[in-house]
Amino acid sequence: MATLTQVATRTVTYREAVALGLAQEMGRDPTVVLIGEDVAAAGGVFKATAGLLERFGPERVRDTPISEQAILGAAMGAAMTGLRPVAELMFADFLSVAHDIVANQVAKARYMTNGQLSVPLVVRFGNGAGLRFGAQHSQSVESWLMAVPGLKVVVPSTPADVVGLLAAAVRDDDPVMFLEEKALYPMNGEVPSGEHVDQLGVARVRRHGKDATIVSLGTMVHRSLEAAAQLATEGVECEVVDLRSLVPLDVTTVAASVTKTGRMFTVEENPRLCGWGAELASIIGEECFYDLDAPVRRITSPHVPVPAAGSLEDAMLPSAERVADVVRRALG
Amino acid sequence: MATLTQVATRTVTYREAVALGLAQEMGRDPTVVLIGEDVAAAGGVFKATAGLLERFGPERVRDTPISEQAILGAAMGAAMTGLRPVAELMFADFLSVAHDIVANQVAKARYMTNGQLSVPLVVRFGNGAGLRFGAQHSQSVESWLMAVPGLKVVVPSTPADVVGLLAAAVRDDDPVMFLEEKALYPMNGEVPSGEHVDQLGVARVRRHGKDATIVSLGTMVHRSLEAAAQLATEGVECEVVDLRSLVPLDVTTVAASVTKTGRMFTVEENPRLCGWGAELASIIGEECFYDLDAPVRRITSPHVPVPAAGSLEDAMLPSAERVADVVRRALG
Amino acid sequence: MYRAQVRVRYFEKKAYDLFLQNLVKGTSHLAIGQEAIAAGVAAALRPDDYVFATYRGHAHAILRGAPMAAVLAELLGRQSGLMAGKGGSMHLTYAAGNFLGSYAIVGAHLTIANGAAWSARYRGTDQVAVAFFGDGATNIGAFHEALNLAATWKLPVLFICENNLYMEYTPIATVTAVARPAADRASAYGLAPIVVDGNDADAVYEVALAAVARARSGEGPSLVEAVTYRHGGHSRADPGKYRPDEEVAEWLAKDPLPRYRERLLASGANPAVLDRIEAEAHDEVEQASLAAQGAPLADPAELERQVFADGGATWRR
Amino acid sequence: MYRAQVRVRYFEKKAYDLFLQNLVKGTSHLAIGQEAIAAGVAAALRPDDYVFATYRGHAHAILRGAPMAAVLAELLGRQSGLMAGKGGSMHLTYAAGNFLGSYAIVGAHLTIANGAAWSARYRGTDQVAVAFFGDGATNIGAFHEALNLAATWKLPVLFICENNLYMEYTPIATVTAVARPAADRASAYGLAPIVVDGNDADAVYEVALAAVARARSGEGPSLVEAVTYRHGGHSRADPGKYRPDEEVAEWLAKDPLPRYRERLLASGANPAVLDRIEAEAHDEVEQASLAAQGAPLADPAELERQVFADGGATWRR
Ligand SMILES: Cc1ncc(C[n+]2csc(CCOP(=O)(O)OP(=O)(O)O)c2C)c(N)n1
Ligand SMILES: Cc1ncc(C[n+]2csc(CCOP(=O)(O)OP(=O)(O)O)c2C)c(N)n1
Ligand SMILES: [Mg+2]
Ligand SMILES: [Mg+2]
Repeated sequence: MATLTQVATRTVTYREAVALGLAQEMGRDPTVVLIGEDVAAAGGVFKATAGLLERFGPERVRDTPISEQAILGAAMGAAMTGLRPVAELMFADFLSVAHDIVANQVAKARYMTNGQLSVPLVVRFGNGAGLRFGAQHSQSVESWLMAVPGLKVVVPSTPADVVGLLAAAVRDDDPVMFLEEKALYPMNGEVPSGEHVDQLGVARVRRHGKDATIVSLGTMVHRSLEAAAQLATEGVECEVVDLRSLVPLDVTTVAASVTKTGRMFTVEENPRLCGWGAELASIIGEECFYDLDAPVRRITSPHVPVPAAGSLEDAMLPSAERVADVVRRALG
Repeated sequence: MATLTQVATRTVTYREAVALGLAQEMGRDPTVVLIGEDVAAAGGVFKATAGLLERFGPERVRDTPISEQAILGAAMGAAMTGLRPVAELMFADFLSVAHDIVANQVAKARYMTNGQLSVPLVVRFGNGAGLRFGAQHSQSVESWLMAVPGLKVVVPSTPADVVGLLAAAVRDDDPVMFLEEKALYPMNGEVPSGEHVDQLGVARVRRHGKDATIVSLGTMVHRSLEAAAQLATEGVECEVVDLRSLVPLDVTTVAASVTKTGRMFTVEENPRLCGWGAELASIIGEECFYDLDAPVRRITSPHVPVPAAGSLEDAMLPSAERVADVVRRALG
Repeated sequence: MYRAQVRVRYFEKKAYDLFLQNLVKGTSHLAIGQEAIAAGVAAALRPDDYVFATYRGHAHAILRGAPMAAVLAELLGRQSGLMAGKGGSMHLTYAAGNFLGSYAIVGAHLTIANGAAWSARYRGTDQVAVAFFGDGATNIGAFHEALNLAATWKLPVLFICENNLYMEYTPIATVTAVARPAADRASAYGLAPIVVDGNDADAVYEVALAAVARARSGEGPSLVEAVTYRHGGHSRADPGKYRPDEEVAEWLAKDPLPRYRERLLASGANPAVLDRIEAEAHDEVEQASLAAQGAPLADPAELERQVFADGGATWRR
Repeated sequence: MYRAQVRVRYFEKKAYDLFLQNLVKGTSHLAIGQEAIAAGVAAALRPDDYVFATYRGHAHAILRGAPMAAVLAELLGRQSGLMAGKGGSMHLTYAAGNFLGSYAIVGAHLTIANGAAWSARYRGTDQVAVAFFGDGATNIGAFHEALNLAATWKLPVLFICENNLYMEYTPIATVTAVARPAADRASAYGLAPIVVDGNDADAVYEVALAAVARARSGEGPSLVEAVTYRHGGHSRADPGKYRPDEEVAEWLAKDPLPRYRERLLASGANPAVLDRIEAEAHDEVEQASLAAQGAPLADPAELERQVFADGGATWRR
């Protein structure tokens, strides 16, 4: 809600916003601790935790061996016994070596014990492609995580959301998978100056429009906005929804938009099969069946591993041009 | 195609069909080898490999330590160098401890090397719920696997399909994830007497009908057939499609059926979000938009870990009654 | 400690009976023959210490105070079960007794126990964490990662390997590069090799006491290999036929319970007292069994509760 | 072996130059300073042996015969790249030379090398498999599983730890429970501890030769820790500032190349011959660089090829 109060802001990068959000929460709550490979002395491979060791000391900011299961297991055990750990898994692809701890342990502990155990932890990942790192360092794993009951899954698209959603994730009593988009780390943006805490599970309409709804996430929000800007010059007004979190999933906001526009497109970075776009298309296809004037169209990466070469990676990822093109042809 | 040739059959359990299929292929091709925990001397935790050690000897049927990464890594390395290994992962839930080898290595090797490496292996899993084993031994992981580009994913619903699809999987030059439905191991069925080889990626219409299409997989095929039988007594004729494989996905067969019936239901055992049902609903929602008389409805387990108690597990899994009920109300 | 062993033994026998009556569904893994380890370690712990176990965890749950009736009810899938039927035999958890769970993926909980130990130290308490696991678990990656992290961070953890010589049906010796699956790995983490007779509760107690003292004083983890044998099969479905008869006979002769009883008698204990302990345990188990069998089945209305901290399972808005 | 080291050194320098010119995108991990290990081991192998490496794998690819032009083209994302641009620096693979890949998930390939070794033995050949990996990899679960399986099955594998004292930016000593991350773990798999000067190609060669002989004769795997140092940062993005100046200076003084050249000269080698080797390597690299830079970018039409064995990416019917 717009108010007369002027909120002071400062400009930071998405990368810096991570450290900012962590510092905000660590300063507030001594049970918040940070572990991961190279997160302390080196400030993180993505430099997203720079300065935290200096500020909070080696008991709260800890370098680990290359032992992802041990890292997440330690975070889980600590979360069960009074701490609120944040664990960095570096590249999201490394989820695979600790998948058991995430999917079988962290996600299920509360349910299996009928609420006896609580696992308030945050796992941070460097997610997604675009940096020419090849198939084992470029995956988007948000849909893998969404498929596991018991996890919350958050993907911020701006520095402000990094701070606000990270703070909300740390404060949340459920395990939150926090996916930082690697391609966005250098991005600049405004962040409120004071304490900033957002809410998990609320999508944001980034652009209003009446002709079509484009639902996107993370890096793809920016490409969707670019596409929408282009389409606007052609007289097509798209509404762009930034989901911001997959669990909880803000179906309400999406459905409201689709009810208005009658058209839905999803823009996903992950490979095609069983992504969040399929889930949302299926939900909207069912719940807004009579509002849809045309089939929901998913714009995704093809179902292939991520190639390393720039020319291939660019061809793989949904581009603003591809998004605009699909929308244009669907509406044309 | 029905011919005048009478194909002799014998009755075996789904469990026995696994050993039958493996024996058929091992007898034919000396490069087929089998490894896994307790698969040799003990004949497998599910007794699905009984007799193979005796018949093929300890070089071809090998017990391993509890080292799922080492098991699948060994299978991969062997597959790259001339063998056709079959690795048993026991409970499908254990995919999580070897997720890296499956998702990051096996699935991507051919692509990353531009075809220099070939990984013709089969991973067998005991998949699914119904046995009151609780959250870490009851998961359905087919959708997790479908989400990884580079894998083929097969789920047989009958003893004959176990033999035929397992043979096809062993002969396939791609890595095939072969999901045996734990709940079906005791099921009896007819299997052709001679060599039996089926084809990957072809769905089977298990029951014909004109009013609605029910698409299902594995254990859920039988519940869908039960529901269809019940509905038939009420005058509703459902077509039941058994997908049999998720990759390749036989969209053609499903679309043909939906074009005819105008209604589609999916019956999935896996938790709700991002399952194969969402993918298929989304594809059909797009490609058969104008054929659908009503929204595609997904009947799934709720998005919760699998509970242990029988009364809870029964409430979780889609039952024939629930399927019939959803179809009935949608058509009513 | 005799009482502890007897309670566990009688409990496990009852669980087996109920299984034979087809009342326990799913699977369960009994500790009959292995009670001395559970009893010996439990006696060395404080109530505020943390305990983590495997699917073979009934003994550890009970010795951390979980009510037998609730444990049996959990096995029977009742609403009054320790986790209201959601977890089952393999996931027993009793947070009120700091029994932080039974884990059915081999090896995982070793890494989680580290976290509890780390948290204890961070919070400035001198609590320790104990992780029980089998011989088979020493060959999985999580074991290695957990031991290295615990040793490097000098965490107050006891890693107790219940070496019963078998994985499920495969002898551990056939799939392991060293003779002592745990002890022969200790030096890889800068730890001392410790092997103890796992059928002797006193011996286990001594070793555990020393390891607890070491952990509390900040000197780091210990890796203990307690050698034992399960009298029955791996799980309810397994008759254990793969084990040579002589081997079974030899180990049955080393049964920790009669052995401990004889030792007590030899050191002057009153047999009537021991008989009373047995009778009390018997009664406790019987009453628990009656209570559990009388309890209603787990309520399907609970199915979608306790996925998230708000008590529900709602993933959408 | 001097030639091998020089070829690798010049190649890596060129890769670095191209990165500085912003022609190499993504990441790449250079082996400058570590060449002696690659050269020493390569010299002990037969062409039909299998080699597996990490993302720091340029050296191993080249020494298994991968054409430099194709490797550079791969780094530059060209269609003529070793994998037509699909893999990139971290996934170099040259199956024609039995170089079965570079793996960018720490530890994974140790388990895969086992499979190649197992397959060789099953097929009745006496091929061996070699897996190179870093010090940091010794703390991940896959290392443990791979070593145990190899030792138990007596597989013909050489596990060569390139211990350059650092993970990415963290000193291995600060996160490891033992001083020698690989050698001090050997006994956990019933293996002998082997440490070798990784900056001395001859010493590495001797050790590798013995390990290969052992493997070929069916006596099982070896775990070799070759101690070395990378002259530069972990990857292209890293200036390596976390390392003390004295430490860097000390290791620069132990640079394997001048050391090897001096040894050759001391043992009577003709300096002109060595100069020619250097000149040839220089030319080879320059020509490769020109060829790679002149090649067209990877063709987007290839994007959906080679996911499956039929050459395509079709997942539906
Ligand atoms: C990661 C994983 N792999 C395999 C299994 C299946 N499994 C359950 S118990 C067991 C044997 C464990 O042996 P051990 O560690 O010796 O414990 P014990 O049952 O003898 O107490 C196996 C293989 C599992 N639960 N988790
Ligand atoms: C499972 C996994 N965790 C983390 C990483 C990120 N990572 C890449 S290289 C590296 C350091 C590896 O150190 P080391 O094994 O010593 O090899 P080096 O790079 O020194 O040759 C790390 C942590 C990874 N690639 N895989
Ligand atoms: Mg055991
Ligand atoms: Mg290193």
